[in-house]
Amino acid sequence: MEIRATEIMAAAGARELKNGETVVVGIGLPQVACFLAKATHAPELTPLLEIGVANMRPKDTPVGLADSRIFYRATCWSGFLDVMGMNLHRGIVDTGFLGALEVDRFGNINTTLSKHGGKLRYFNGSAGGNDVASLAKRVIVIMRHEARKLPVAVAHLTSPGFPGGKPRADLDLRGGGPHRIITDKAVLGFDAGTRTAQLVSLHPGISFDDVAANTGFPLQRPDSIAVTSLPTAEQLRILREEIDPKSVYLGQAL
Amino acid sequence: MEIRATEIMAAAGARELKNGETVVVGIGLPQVACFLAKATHAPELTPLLEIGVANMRPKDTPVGLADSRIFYRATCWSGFLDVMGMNLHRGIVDTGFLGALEVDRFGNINTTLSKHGGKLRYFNGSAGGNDVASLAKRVIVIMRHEARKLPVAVAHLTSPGFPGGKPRADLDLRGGGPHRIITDKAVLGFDAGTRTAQLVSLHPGISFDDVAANTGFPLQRPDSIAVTSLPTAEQLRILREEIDPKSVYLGQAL
Amino acid sequence: MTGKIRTVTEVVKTVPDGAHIALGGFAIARSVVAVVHELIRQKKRDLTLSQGVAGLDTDLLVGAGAVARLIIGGGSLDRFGPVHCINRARESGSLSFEDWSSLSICFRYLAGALGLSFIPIKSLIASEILDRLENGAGAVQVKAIACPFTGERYVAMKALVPDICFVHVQIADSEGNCRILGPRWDNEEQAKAADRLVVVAEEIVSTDEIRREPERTIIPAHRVEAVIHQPFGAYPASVFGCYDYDAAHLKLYVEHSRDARKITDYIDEYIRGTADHSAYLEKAAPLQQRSALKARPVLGY
Amino acid sequence: MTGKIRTVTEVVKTVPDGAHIALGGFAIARSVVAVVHELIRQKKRDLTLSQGVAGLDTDLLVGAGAVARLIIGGGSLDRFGPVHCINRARESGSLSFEDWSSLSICFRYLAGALGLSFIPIKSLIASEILDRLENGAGAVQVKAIACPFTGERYVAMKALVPDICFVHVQIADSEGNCRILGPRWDNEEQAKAADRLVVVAEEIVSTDEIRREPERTIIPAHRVEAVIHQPFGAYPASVFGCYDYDAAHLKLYVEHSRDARKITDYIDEYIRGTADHSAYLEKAAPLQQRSALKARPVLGY
Repeated sequence: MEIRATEIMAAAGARELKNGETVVVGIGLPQVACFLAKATHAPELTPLLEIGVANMRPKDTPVGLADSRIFYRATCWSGFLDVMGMNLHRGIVDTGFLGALEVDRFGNINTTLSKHGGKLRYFNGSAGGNDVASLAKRVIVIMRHEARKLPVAVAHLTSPGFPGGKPRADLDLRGGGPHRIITDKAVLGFDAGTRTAQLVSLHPGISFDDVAANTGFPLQRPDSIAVTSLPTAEQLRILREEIDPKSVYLGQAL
Repeated sequence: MEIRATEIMAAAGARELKNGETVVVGIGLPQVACFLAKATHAPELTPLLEIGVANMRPKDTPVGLADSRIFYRATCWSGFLDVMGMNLHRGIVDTGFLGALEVDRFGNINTTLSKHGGKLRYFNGSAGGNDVASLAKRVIVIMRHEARKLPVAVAHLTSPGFPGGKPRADLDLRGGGPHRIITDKAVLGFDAGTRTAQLVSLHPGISFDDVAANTGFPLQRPDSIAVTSLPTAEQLRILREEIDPKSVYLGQAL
Repeated sequence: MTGKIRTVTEVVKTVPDGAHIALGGFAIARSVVAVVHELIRQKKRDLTLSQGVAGLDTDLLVGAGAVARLIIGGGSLDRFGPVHCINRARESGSLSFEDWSSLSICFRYLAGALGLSFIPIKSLIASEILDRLENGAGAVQVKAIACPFTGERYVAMKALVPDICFVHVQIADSEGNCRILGPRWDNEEQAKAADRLVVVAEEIVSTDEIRREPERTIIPAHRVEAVIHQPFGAYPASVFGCYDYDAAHLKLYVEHSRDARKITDYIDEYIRGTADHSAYLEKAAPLQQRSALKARPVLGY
Repeated sequence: MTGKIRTVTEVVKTVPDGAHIALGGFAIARSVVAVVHELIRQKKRDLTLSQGVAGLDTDLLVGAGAVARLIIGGGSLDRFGPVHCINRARESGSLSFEDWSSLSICFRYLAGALGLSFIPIKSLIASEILDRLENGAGAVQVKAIACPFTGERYVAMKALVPDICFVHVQIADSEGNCRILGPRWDNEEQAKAADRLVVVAEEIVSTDEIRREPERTIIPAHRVEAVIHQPFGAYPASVFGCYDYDAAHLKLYVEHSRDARKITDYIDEYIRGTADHSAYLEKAAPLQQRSALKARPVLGY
């Protein structure tokens, strides 16, 4: 079976996680990436769910954060106040994974509304997104690579990256802000000086022009272009046989 | 067996509690008074302990608040944050019972130090005392009647009654403040206008002069003097057979 | 002994139009469906609703036109779809809307539960959520402040004190001592913040049973005004340890909620068209179907 | 697998002189005696101690002269007596003392646990406790503020963030997932406020056992640096569900603590004179005596 973009994304996400870290995850690829890391180089990773869950063992492919299947056999069931108050707001969450409708060049995230074709449409809003983006030491966004999803400026700044390109400290934000945007075509990072999104690596077989053409903000062509490492055979086996045997998360169109 | 002062005090304390109320109690006579009320006219009374206990059924005469015997068979075990934060500070505790080294004419309580004979001696301090005195709708003090324990002004204002005789609202205090001082000789209350301690009733066989002589602040002789009701035969039976069969709390010298 | 046990009909009669109601559900879990249906049957109006993450319960109330003001951190029906009725109401501007985050709603409930009139937070800062609050319905709920000790800047938020909170729990006694199985999101804080608290319980146990494991009592009886005993009271949402969500009925709901007319058809058929929750259950999920949803004891779903 | 299991000796070696230590005991319940004894054996100095209601553990450390600063809400050994060593130290002015109340200490820990640098409270107002804080060691910890929304006046308190917290629990796994049986006073807030957290557990269970009842996990493993497995680790204090306090030894302690010289005799004999907690237990309460203190399963004491 050919390696799928979702599998490359999951492996890229896993690679960002160090052993012993505390990670706030959501349903889908973030959770898959986290459990891939936990099954390989980071066995002491602690995944947290905002609803009040630590170190769960999801079962039978849950449909969402409130699905009993996702918090199966956790080591702790508490609530928002513990996970988001006494962990995230306390400043001990290393990495937070987020999805997005839109992410702009400064890593600002929109999960609230779209204005495509002049028509205003509302979506889920923040939930824990603004809290994670504001407070986690490092934020990783996993999303589909599409020009309209990566605009120069988000239609609504739900969760702050580097608003106005300013340093987070100048804005009184505690967390470290956006670290990676992992898409089905590439991995993006942020320039320490300009705080704008930069290419980190292209997935195998994807050209820079393809990525640039599908990115709504200007993307600088690096002198030398790195290629995203493919998942190892062992990682693929774990992904396909252990973490997502029914291919629910890895099989979906993003 | 003759009726003991402690039994009159317990009955007087119970009389102050209405059915359905929430009451913060401590070890000893407050707890005895509360359970006497619960066993008679106030079955839906909810006793709380600051350590995180609701509606306990004490057993085998506990020695203190941290004794496993006092929180036996409670309906809820939580902590300070629930009982003192989400009940007392929330403003839903009707009555708080307190003991005292000293209580002055404005109902201010000292549980911190004594200066008798010029020698400074420290005691237990506030624990939950200042919180109860500040926040409960109504405070009842149970103590021995002695001139030096009822001074014009406390040696240390640990827990506020009506400091300086001022209305509580003027001091930004939320709770209603002191309501009764129940001693082995009498029941005292507080004048709505002057906020000073007044005689409410003398225990049977106790003279006003006796009480006045054993009160460190001036006590006004009422035109007509009420007598504290004695416990009923049924109340005595419950006190002696059910609540304190070993006479640990009722038998002690206060 | 019946204690505080009341029917949902009795309890909902005591909810005035215009009340601020806090709902205990999260997306499609422990949604207070039985209460929401009865609020709709009794034609309650102009409600203010607050919730951490809105789901089926809130979407239904908004779809029925019972809500004047929403105070939420977000909303979703998980993979079954977005909260169409809520989103449509926002697009048409037919209700006053306050957009927060999960933690800011939780902190506001916490302040209410602790009797603090305000609480600081480091979320919302430098976001359009805050801009919209400051320039809209939330203007009197947020204020920039500095720590009196460190000078660090915070957003001060006004405490959230609902008039009445409805929480769906797995286990309660007739006095209102409640156990919540699984994660509790912001249920404890919202329940203890509210001036009135009503719980809906799947199972009623004796107070002696409660006294066997007092650590598990999340909400003590003296905080509870009434206990509604309603098995499958959250259907088609899930209740961990009791039953799974009904994927088929949720799909049906989402199909209807996409469209203003069709949601009315749904409400007419399943809610206004049924006398009470039992009649609704018989119509939407007859016994055999409910049995199939029952949780397996070890899995809990 | 041993996971985070460490000996009390190893752990105490990592505590620097002058550290701010939060202790989890309350009067004579779940006192962290094993840790305090080792702190004394290793001659730690200039410690800052914080605790809601000080008891046996703190009184011992003060009696041993290891404490430079005390931050407590109160202190007691229940009916066995007052905390003589602490009171004597106050009378002689031999340590810096901050007198608070149970709730104000709990709120300060809560602020620390939530990552808030301050928290408001309506206790302490119009009391000499506040006067002394404002005019003494606590001056930089309290400040009068007004609610930005209602104008109501509060005492703002600085968050309390201990360098290291020691909590005695009944049950933990080797990773640090902890259950606390019985009332928890301010243990959860102080544990999650501290920069480092070490738990002393009476019994170690498997993580699979923890996963069977995750609602009972009060402290999750990722917050815990080390787990000390020490049965009778709180002796002569009580641990609900495990053993009762030893009234005879507590009377003996109080007799010695009344007098500065005699407390040194006690410490020399029972602490400095014993190599470790096992030797101390053998000396103070041989097996037969410990067996007699074991809790009956239903009563819990």
